[in-house]
Order: sequence, then structure tokens, then C-alpha cells
Amino acid sequence: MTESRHIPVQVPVLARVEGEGALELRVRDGAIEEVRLRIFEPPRLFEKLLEGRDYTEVPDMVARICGICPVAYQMSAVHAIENLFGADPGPWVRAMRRVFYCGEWIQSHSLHIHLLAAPDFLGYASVVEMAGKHASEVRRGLKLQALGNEIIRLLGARSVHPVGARVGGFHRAPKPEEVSALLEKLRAALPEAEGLARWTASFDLPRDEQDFTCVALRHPREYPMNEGRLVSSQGLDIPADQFETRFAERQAPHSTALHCLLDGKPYLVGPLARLNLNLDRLPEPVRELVDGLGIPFPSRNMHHSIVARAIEIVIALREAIRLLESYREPRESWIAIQPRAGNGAGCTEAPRGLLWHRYEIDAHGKVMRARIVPPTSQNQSRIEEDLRQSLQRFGTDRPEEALRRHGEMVIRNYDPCISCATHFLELRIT
Amino acid sequence: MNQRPRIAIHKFASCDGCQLAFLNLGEDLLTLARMTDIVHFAEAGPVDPEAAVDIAFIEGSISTPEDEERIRRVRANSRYLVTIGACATAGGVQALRNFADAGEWIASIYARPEYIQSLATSTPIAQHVKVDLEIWGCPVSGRQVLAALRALLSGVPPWLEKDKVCLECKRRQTVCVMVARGLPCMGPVTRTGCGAICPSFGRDCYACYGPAENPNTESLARRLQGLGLVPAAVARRFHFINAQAPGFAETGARRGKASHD
Amino acid sequence: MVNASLPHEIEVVERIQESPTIFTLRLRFTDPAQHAAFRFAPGQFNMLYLHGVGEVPISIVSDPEDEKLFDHTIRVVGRVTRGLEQLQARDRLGMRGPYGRGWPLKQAEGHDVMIITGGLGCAPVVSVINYVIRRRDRFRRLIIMQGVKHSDDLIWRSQYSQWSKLRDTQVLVAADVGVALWPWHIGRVTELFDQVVFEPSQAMIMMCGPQGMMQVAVEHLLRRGVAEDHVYLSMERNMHCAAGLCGHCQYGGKFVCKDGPVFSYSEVKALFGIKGF
Amino acid sequence: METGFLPRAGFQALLDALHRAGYRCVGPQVRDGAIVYDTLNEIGTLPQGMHDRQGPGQYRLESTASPRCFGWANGPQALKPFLFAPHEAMWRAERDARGALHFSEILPAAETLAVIGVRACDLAALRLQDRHFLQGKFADPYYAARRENLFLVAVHCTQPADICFCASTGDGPRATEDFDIALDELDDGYLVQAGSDRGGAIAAKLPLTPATDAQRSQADAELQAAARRQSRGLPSRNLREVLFANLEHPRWADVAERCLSCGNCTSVCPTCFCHGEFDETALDGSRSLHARQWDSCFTQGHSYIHGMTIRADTRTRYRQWLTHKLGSWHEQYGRSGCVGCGRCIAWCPVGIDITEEVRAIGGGGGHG
Ligand SMILES: Cc1cc2nc3c(=O)[nH]c(=O)nc-3n(C[C@H](O)[C@H](O)[C@H](O)COP(=O)(O)OP(=O)(O)OC[C@H]3O[C@@H](n4cnc5c(N)ncnc54)[C@H](O)[C@@H]3O)c2cc1C
Ligand code: SF4
Ligand code: SF4
Ligand code: SF4
Repeated sequence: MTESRHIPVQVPVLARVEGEGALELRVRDGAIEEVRLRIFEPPRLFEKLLEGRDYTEVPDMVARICGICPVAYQMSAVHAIENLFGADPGPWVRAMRRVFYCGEWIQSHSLHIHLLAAPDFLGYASVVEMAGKHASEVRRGLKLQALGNEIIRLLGARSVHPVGARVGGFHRAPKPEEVSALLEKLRAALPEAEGLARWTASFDLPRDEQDFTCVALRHPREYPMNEGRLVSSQGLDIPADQFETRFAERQAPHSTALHCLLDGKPYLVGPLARLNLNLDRLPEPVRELVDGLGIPFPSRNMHHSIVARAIEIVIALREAIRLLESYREPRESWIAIQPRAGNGAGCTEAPRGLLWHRYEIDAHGKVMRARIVPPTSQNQSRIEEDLRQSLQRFGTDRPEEALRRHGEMVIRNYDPCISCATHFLELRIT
Repeated sequence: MNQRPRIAIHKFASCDGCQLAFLNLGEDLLTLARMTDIVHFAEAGPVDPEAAVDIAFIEGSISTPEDEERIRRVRANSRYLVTIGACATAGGVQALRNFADAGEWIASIYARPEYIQSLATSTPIAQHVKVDLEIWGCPVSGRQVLAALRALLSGVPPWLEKDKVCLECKRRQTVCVMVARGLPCMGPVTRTGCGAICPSFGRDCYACYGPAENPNTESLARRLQGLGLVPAAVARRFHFINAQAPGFAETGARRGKASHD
Repeated sequence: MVNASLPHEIEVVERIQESPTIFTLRLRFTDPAQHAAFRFAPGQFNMLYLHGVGEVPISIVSDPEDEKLFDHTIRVVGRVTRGLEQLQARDRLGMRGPYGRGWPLKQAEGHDVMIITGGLGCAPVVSVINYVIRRRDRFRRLIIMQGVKHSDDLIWRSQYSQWSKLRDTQVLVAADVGVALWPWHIGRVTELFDQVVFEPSQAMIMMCGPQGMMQVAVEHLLRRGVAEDHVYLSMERNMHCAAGLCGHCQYGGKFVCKDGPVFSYSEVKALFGIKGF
Repeated sequence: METGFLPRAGFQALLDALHRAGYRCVGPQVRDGAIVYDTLNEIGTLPQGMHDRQGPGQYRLESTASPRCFGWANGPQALKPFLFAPHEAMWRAERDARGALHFSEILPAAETLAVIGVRACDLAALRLQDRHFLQGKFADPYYAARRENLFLVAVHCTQPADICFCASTGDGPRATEDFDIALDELDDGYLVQAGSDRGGAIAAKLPLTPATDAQRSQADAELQAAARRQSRGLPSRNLREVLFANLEHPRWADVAERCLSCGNCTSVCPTCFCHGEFDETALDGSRSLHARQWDSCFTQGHSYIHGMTIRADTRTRYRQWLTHKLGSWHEQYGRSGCVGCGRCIAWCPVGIDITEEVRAIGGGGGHG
């Protein structure tokens, strides 16, 4: 008997425009015929909104693309525009941008691990349920999330759509007293973050090895955040501004998000890809921690993403501590900018992976054209590919509810966006 | 209240940032879950978008025909409806499209525009259904959301801040960036609630909290021109995060087309 | 230094629903010593604090010689009053007071007392009516004029009928909109002035209500020959501290909270009826 | 009570003496482009050579070669924020499991604070605030706690800005009372005058030399010149009558076209006292903090009573500010509420000039 099942799952999803989406699955004779991650969040058309704006307005505008990783959008934008103007804000700004980014990684990863992913692996419907049995772990998570937010506030006044970043640096330099007060809290949180990494590594994660291409930035010395070359696990190694020579976006009929492919093929960005490609850039204490977790990185199991996130929290915490320990209040927290006409790209590592921006600006500093490729549109094809493989392996004859839950869990590994990676709802069969 | 009030948090076209006001509550998030029954909050887990609730929080603006329908159903299911943030309250930054030909924009981003279902406008919730409380801000402040929640739990209407950012600046003893540095600050027409953070960081307010009560946008526009801004730049000051808000829309329009010709 | 801003704990002893939107709270201090020490004059008000919500100024309507309880009659209009409405017997709230200058009852002795109120259940003057009735022989005629928007808004209806039966007492009630069987006038209360029997040179007038109504009444009374400083009115302005510090209740140079809320017309006439003060 | 001359380098001795007497010193410093009060431990952080240019809606600092540390006119702050805090907790209410309420007051720690560099106009304003917060029917315990141990070092003002008009209100530029120590700043040092016993005790610890007649007459001449230099002014007579006689003057509507109703003027005004109270309550309702913060008659909430706002438009709000400040203040406190510091002119974002508005409304007549 030919059985055709069409299983749409409502999933709010992040993309260029994040928000609502659905997972559609067509199974025939036990084989997965089609997997579609449908994103139908109404497009907010940011690239067009940017046209005609002054370059100084860009950081505040692009922050609004995503409330969960506004720092990433601001960072890619300021780098792109500074590259275009040939401006170098110097080492203080560079260091503080890393600190700023550390805050966002800690905040975003903690939120994802505790509110979204961990309940999956421990068998709860939500963090609230999980808090009953794992109160101290949940409190620890909320505390780390709050600490990440506090780092962002140090440089940006608030954690969502922070107001401190500008082309050329920061509007304000923190006072040394504020820095030392924060440092104390960061140091105190380090054992907690390491505990978190061990906790996630202790989960009974599904074993599901797959072949995929990892793409991330790579820096000569550091774990990548704001700069580096674009590398892949398949040998790609190009300057970030040549992104467009190998990566192309394609529109799928079922999605308002564009799919981005590397040489026409799906690839992975995000914490697991970053870690896999930058293991030799881990600071020694983190290296030791990772070695003790019993997970052989580089890993080809997407379920290890949650552990990669926890490790990145430790990396970010250590990095913030290192940078803030040598904090000096500068004379100026930003450099003056001389606009000139041109075209510039910027690429940074958002919590969810590569975030690429390109701007064309005229001699008066007016944005003529903008292009933004967010992590989720890069992961989208990989998610579909993963779903196809993992659901097949999971068993397509299982009850829809089980299929749906497994599918969601797979999607959540990519943390496409907070609303995407949630614990949703009814399964409809059409 | 004998029964725990039922709460829903719905998302429309938005960046998710205002919902973070809940997710960033820390310990209070657990308190909230104890004191109320959160029946729909996709980001945090529970999903039941059609549930009847006592209080619905709405993030995001209306920009598709489906969402026009959906917000009506949400309204019908909610006793008290609160919009949170600039998108839900004023259409948000994406309402800038209302000044342009959105169809043309979509065509220039998407190779196959026919796949994209979208209205030409992004509009606030109150343009579609009755709203009981509007909390402004891009993003809303957690403090304000908490205060509103607390008031509703006490069975009283929440109190809303609507004074100008300037007052908060002065309370913080921040030196005025307009008077002392000539920056084109929007504080004198912008609603307080953020804590006047931009001037405290040495920069001009860009009005992300929308218009304050009784805003004299025309006088400020003249002042901004006096500071050296050309009319189009003045227009962009008003046509930004809250471009469709009353006062901002008109004064911006009077100074010329904001960003796109 | 006494901190006048700090509330004291009080307890609801009884709650009476007077009308769909008006209720009375009968209250006492939880500390008996404080209760025993509490003194006030009719026309004075307390600041009631609803835990976690805020404070509102509310007149005391009970008799100053009632030692057991003090009463507040409250109309539900907004945040705090809506919350107060939900209180039940035994619930606790905060209170500080009394504040303000009350009605000129000593001065009124030996005079015709005319009480004019408009709007919904004007609690502040009810305390005066009760006060006069309980000490009837100290005063001459008592004239009670009450105007309401809708006949249903009149609370204490039976009391008005009872009062009208007392000697030397005249009760004139009017509703802008009346329903069937409404025994009183339909129209404005100020239209009833011609029916009032009193001696203008020997009268003390006390009124409260919407500014417009008070203005019409004052004009009429002055025409009839009542002296400006025999016309008293109770003013309402936004109030936070009630101690003359926060500045909200300023009415020209007056602080309504401490110089009032009861003023003689001569004190306020300069700004009376001018929009914006 | 002149006590002598303090050479410039000896100024640190004043700070040290105050520190030894247990005071925290705050004094003028440059921050974010303006002169503001901040903790002062070293004379090195004084704004030496700094000079301000102020006009309606304008304030700019510039650096000069002058050796003087007090060669500027007032910045945005007055003494007000030190005594009447912009935002403060007043009391806490706690509800226990049985529903009983407990109230506890939160008084500020009575800090021993010395403010260095106070101007005559701000001392006049302090007297008005004292009258309001301390000498009425109910004294304000929060203000009182801060006022208690305040030590004031005045510096007579020789550099009034373009917006200053204290000479016309009779409040400056010379500080005449209510200080503990007053200084005349000269190029090479300060003439020191004690104004109280506490001030005398501190002055006695300073390395003073006898002042010369030349120093004295130069200081006098500078102060007289400072008074003469003021180009703005308010009539010194009581303006109450004329303002209240002109409540329908078309100028109110005219200024309302310009006024942003932003409350910057009332906030920087050293005598404005309006504040609002509100509650900040824990989500579970157990605890509530009752706090207060500066308010202004330019807000809607200031005149809101249920169902109506008495001053819904800018015209009536601006009129409230002016008629109170220059009119009904006389009735309340026996004098005008304006001390001529000019802050409301400089810090008004659109540069509305109180002296000009008064003139237009009929209170002309120059410095009479
Ligand atoms: C001296 C005096 C005596 C009063 N006596 C009584 C009485 O006996 N019974 C009664 O029902 N009402 C009385 N009122 C009016 C009562 O104080 C208001 O109805 C009440 O403050 C409204 O508060 P709310 O929070 O419910 O309303 P909202 O409209 O939500 O008001 C919010 C806030 O605005 C302020 N406010 C609003 N309206 C008024 C107002 N009319 N007066 C002062 N402040 C206001 C308060 O600070 C209040 O908390 C009196 C007012 C005054 C000034
Ligand atoms: S100061 Fe203005 S732009 Fe900045 S956060 Fe506040 S309202 Fe938004
Ligand atoms: S009413 Fe206005 S002018 Fe008067 S003290 Fe208050 S804020 Fe100042
Ligand atoms: S006069 Fe100036 S400072 Fe005062 S409220 Fe009006 S615009 Fe603001």
C-alpha cells in the first residue's frame, strides 16, 4: 500500500526576516520524499529600508533585524562601513568590540541552552517544567544569561538594541569602576560556566553522525568573532570580502528567507562549525576543559551543538575577563570618520554563525545599496538536509508526534532563532 | 484572584526583541510562571495560539493578509490586550515601507516576487483591533512590562510613562547633548521609559520610544534645522523607528521624503 | 522629625456598596493607640495607600465624634480607586492624615447652612449634613441642594427623603436625566435657586462639585447678597504628597492640600473659572 | 568677616582641612562638555582656565590661559540635586503572609558634604528651597537629612555668562549670606571670608596671609564689573499683578508654538520643587518601594485629575511656570522664585528666554 503522509509542523523561524515558519514533510512508502523548512515570516525588507539612510544610522537600523543578536548585526555593519571608508579605530575599540560580542554570545547561548534546547534532551516541555527538577541548573542559566546582558549593557546601555556602538567605535567608554565591578562578577561566574559545559556534555544526546561542510571565520591567533578569513572543512580559505565569489543565495518558493549555498551546496555555520574549525585556537584552560568532556571534537553529530554553545560561553567569559583585566579608559572612544564613496563588506561571527554585510555608499555617506546574509539563511539548506537524514534514520513509521518532536529537536540544534527553536504545537496531517 | 490569570504572548512582524523583556526577567520569569498560567509563548515553550486568555501581549506589526485575520482572532480570545513595542504600537521600523512602493522593493530583493505574500504597509495593532494598553519602545523596557503585569495582577489599570526623555535626562543629571554639543537629539519629543540612555552615552536620542504626550514636533524640527540639518535629514530623524506615529509621520513628511526617492 | 509621608496600617471593618460605582469603607487603625489619637474635622481628607498600587486623597465622611471607626466613601474612577473597590472586610491598607483645612463649621453656627453639591455623590459635604443634623440646634435653616447627571447616580436616596422631613430643612434634588417616578426636579440643580428659602445675610454656603456648577451657584448667591467670604467651596487638584511639598495641587499661590481643600470664595475668586489653573 | 589671603597653591589645604573634618568634597569639574559638580579630592581636577560661552539654548566650554579655576558661570547643576534628590526611595511597604502591612521609612544617610564653588544665585535658591521643604506646615525629612550637614564654600562670580541676570533680581553676583566660607578668586589666589563658626574653624587651618587693600579693591572692581556686564534682566518689582492681569495675552500662544513642553527649564531651575510619587512593586506583590522623582508643570500628569487635564496644552503649562515662578511665588514665599541664574535660558533646547517672554507679556520696565 502506498502511504503518503504530508506532515506540516508549525514553527516560528528566524531568517533574514525571522519569525514564523513550518516544517513540511512528505513521506511515501517509508521514504522521505520531501522536506521543506517553510519560512513565511513577512519580509521586513531591511536592505531597502537602509537605502537612502546616512551611514551613521546603519548600526541602529540593522540592530532591529534581530532582537536576540543585535550586537552581531551592529558589528558586521560597522566593520563593513569602516572597511569601505578605510578607517581603523585601533586596538581599544577592537578589544571592546570583542567584549561586546562576548556578552551577546553568553546571553544568546545561555538563553538557547536553558530555555530552548535542554528541556528537549531532558524530556520537559519547557524551562518552567524543567525548573522543578533542575532548579539550580536553571538558576545558573538565568544568571549567565543576565551576565551576558550586563556585559552588553556596559558598552551599549541596554542588551536589546544597544545604543553604544557607532561607526568608528563606541559612543562612550565605560568608567574603570564599572569595569572592575563587572570583572568581579565575571570571575565568579567562570566555575559556573565550566559546570554548565560539563552538564551539557553529560546529557544522553542522540548519536547521529552526518557528513557536512563547516564554515566559519578563522583568525591567526584568536577564537574568531569580529575578523578572520572564511574557511571551510573542505579547504575553502578566502578573505571575507570575497564571500560572494563562492556563496550564492537562492530563493525557494516555500520561503521568504533566501537559501545560501557554498558552491551550490548546503553548509553549516554556527557554534559547532566554529568550534570544529578552531579547536587549535582555544585558550589552554578551555582546551583542557574540552578534553575532559569526553566528546571528540571535531564532531559530526549536530546534537553536540548544545555542548559547543556551552564551551563558547566559557570561551567568551574568559575572553571578556582577559580583555577587561587590562582595561584602560581611552581619551576618545571613537575615531572621526571621513565618508567616501565605495563598496565594503564585513563579516562577523553571530551567535548563530556567519553574518555577512555589504554596503555601497556614496561620497556623502548615504547608503545606496545593502546586502545582508544572516546565519539562518545559510543554515537553511543544511537543516533540510539534516532533517531528511535524521528523520529517515529515526524511522518514518513512527507516530507523527514523535516525528514532529524529533524534527523540532533537529531544527533547534541550529538555533535558527529563538522563536524557531521552540516547543510547539499540534501536528496536522493533510 | 483565585484562578491564575491566563497569559499569551503573540508574535507578528518583529525582531523578537520585545519578547525578550519576558525572557530576560531572570528569577521573575519563574515567579511569573508560578503566578500565572502562560498558555501561549512560542519562544518559551507553551504553544496554544487560539487559547482564550485574560491578558494577551502582542509583539509585532501587521503586514500580511493572514496576520490581519490572526490578530482579530487573538482579540476575540483575549480579555485585555497589550501591545508591546514600536512594531505593535506604531508599525515599527518596517513601517518605513509605507512611504515606498513595497511591491517594487520585494521585486528587487526576491528573484521570484510572486512567492511573497505581503501587504504594502506595516501597521500598528490598534489599526486593526481595539487595544487596551500600549507599551512603547524599541524594545520595551523590562521594568515597564513588569510594572504593567504587576498592575494587571492587582486588578488595576497600569500606569504609563508619557513624559519626555528630557525629564529623565535631567533626573540622571546627564549634560544635555543638544545644548552642550549641538547634537540633533529627539529627546524633547520622545517618550521616556528607556532611562534616557542615549544621552547618558553621549549621543542623541533617536526616538525609539515614540512620541511623548503633547510633542511639539514642528518646533523641534525647526531647531534641528537650526543645528544645521537639511530638511531631508530632519525628515529621517522623525521617520525612523516610529515613522508612523502621530506627530512624527506628519512632521517628517513635511520636511520631505525621508530616505528613498 | 515626623515623616508625614509614611502611612500607617489600617483595616477595613466593613465595606458598603452604595451604588454600582460608589462604595464606603469603614476603617480603623490596627494599632488601638493610634486609633485613639486620631482626630479630624469634617472636610479634611486622608491619603489612602493601596499596597503596591499607590495613594489617593479621600475625604473623611464620618462624624468626628465617632470614636470607633472612620468612613471613606469612594467613587471608582481609575487605578487606585479600582483597586480599593476590591477590598473586603479585614483587608489592610495604609493611611496617613488627616490633611487639609475642613469646613467652617464653627463659623457657621447660628447661620442658615446651605449645602450645594453636584456630580456623583459628593462625599465631602455629606459629612457636613450629618454634622449639622446631629447638632441641629446650633444652626438655623439647613438647605441641601444636590445635582446629579442621571437619577440613578443619586446615592443615599432614602436619606434625602428623611432629611426633607426634618424641621427647618429644605432638600432640593435635580437630575439632568431622570427616570419614571423620579420625585425631584429634572434639569440643573442651579435652576432651583428660586425655591430656596434662606436669609442671605445670615447664610453660610458650602459647596463642592464640578467647577461649572459651582461657578453658576456662586454668581447666583452673590447676586442674592451672600458675602464672598461666606461662600465656601472644596477644590480638587492632583495630589501626591498632601503636605504642600510636591507642588501638584497648586492653584495659583495656594496649595489645595494644606491651604484647602476648602476655600472661601474670596480666597480663590481671582482664578476661579480660568482654564489652566 | 574677612580672614585673609590663600595663595593659589594653598587651595589643596582647604580640601584637606575639609576632608580631615570629615567632609566629602564636591566641586566643579569638566564632564561631557560642561562644568558639573563631582567628587573633588585634588585641586588638579578643578577646571582651571575653563570658560563657558552661553546663550539661549547654547552652552560651550573653551579653554583659556587663565590660571583661574572658577572663571566660569554656572553649569546645568545647582545645589538642588544634592538636597532635593532627582529620584529617591521614601519608604517600603511589605505585606506578610497574613496580609498585614509593614511600613518602613528609608531616610538618606546624612552625609557630611562640602560643596565648593557655589554661586550667590544658588545660595539664594537654597534659601527658597529651605523655606519650601523645611519651613512649611510639614517639613520634608529627606531634604532635611541632606541639608543638615551641608558645608558651603561660595566663590563670588566674576564671570557671569550672557544668560545671567542675578544683578537684576538682587541675588548676585556677590554671595552675601548662608555660606560657611566665601572666596574671591584672583589670579594668584583667593581672598577668604568665613561666614559661620564652622567656616571660621576650617579657615583657621589654612595657610592664610593678610589680604592687601589692592587685592580687596581688585576683587570689588571685578564683582562690580561682573554686575555691569549682565545685559539681561527682570524688573525687580513684584510681577504678580501684571502677569495675572495678562492671562489671555497672545504671547502665551506665541511661546507655546516654540516651547517643547519638555521640562528642561523647571529641572535646571534651582528653586523648582515639584515632584511625583509612585510605587515600584515586586512581581509577586509582597514588597513595594514608594519613591519620588522630579516632576514638572510641563507634564500632563502634573495637572491630571480624573477625567480631565487642567493644563492639557503648552500654552497653559508655560503660563503656569511663569506665573508661578514670578507671580504666585510672592504669595507663597514672599519673593519671586527666580534668582537670575539664567539656566532655564541656556538649557532650553529651543532657547526660550524667560526675560524676553516677561517683557513681551507686559512685565517690561528694565532693571527698575
Ligand atoms: C481633597 C480631595 C478629596 C477627595 N475626596 C474624595 C472622596 O471623598 N471620594 C472620592 O471618591 N474621591 C475623592 N477625591 C478624588 C480622588 O482623589 C480621585 O478620584 C482619585 O485620586 C483618583 O485616583 P485613581 O488612581 O483611581 O484615578 P486615576 O485616574 O487612575 O488617577 C491616577 C492618579 O492621578 C491623580 N489623580 C487623579 N484624579 C485625581 C483627583 N480628582 N484628585 C487628586 N488627584 C487625582 C492621583 O495621583 C491618582 O493616583 C478627592 C480628591 C481630593 C483632592
Ligand atoms: S534615548 Fe531615545 S533612542 Fe535612546 S533608547 Fe531612549 S528613547 Fe530610544
Ligand atoms: S509648578 Fe512649575 S514652576 Fe512651579 S515649582 Fe512646580 S515645576 Fe516649578
Ligand atoms: S521653555 Fe524651553 S525648556 Fe522649558 S519646557 Fe519649554 S522648551 Fe522646554
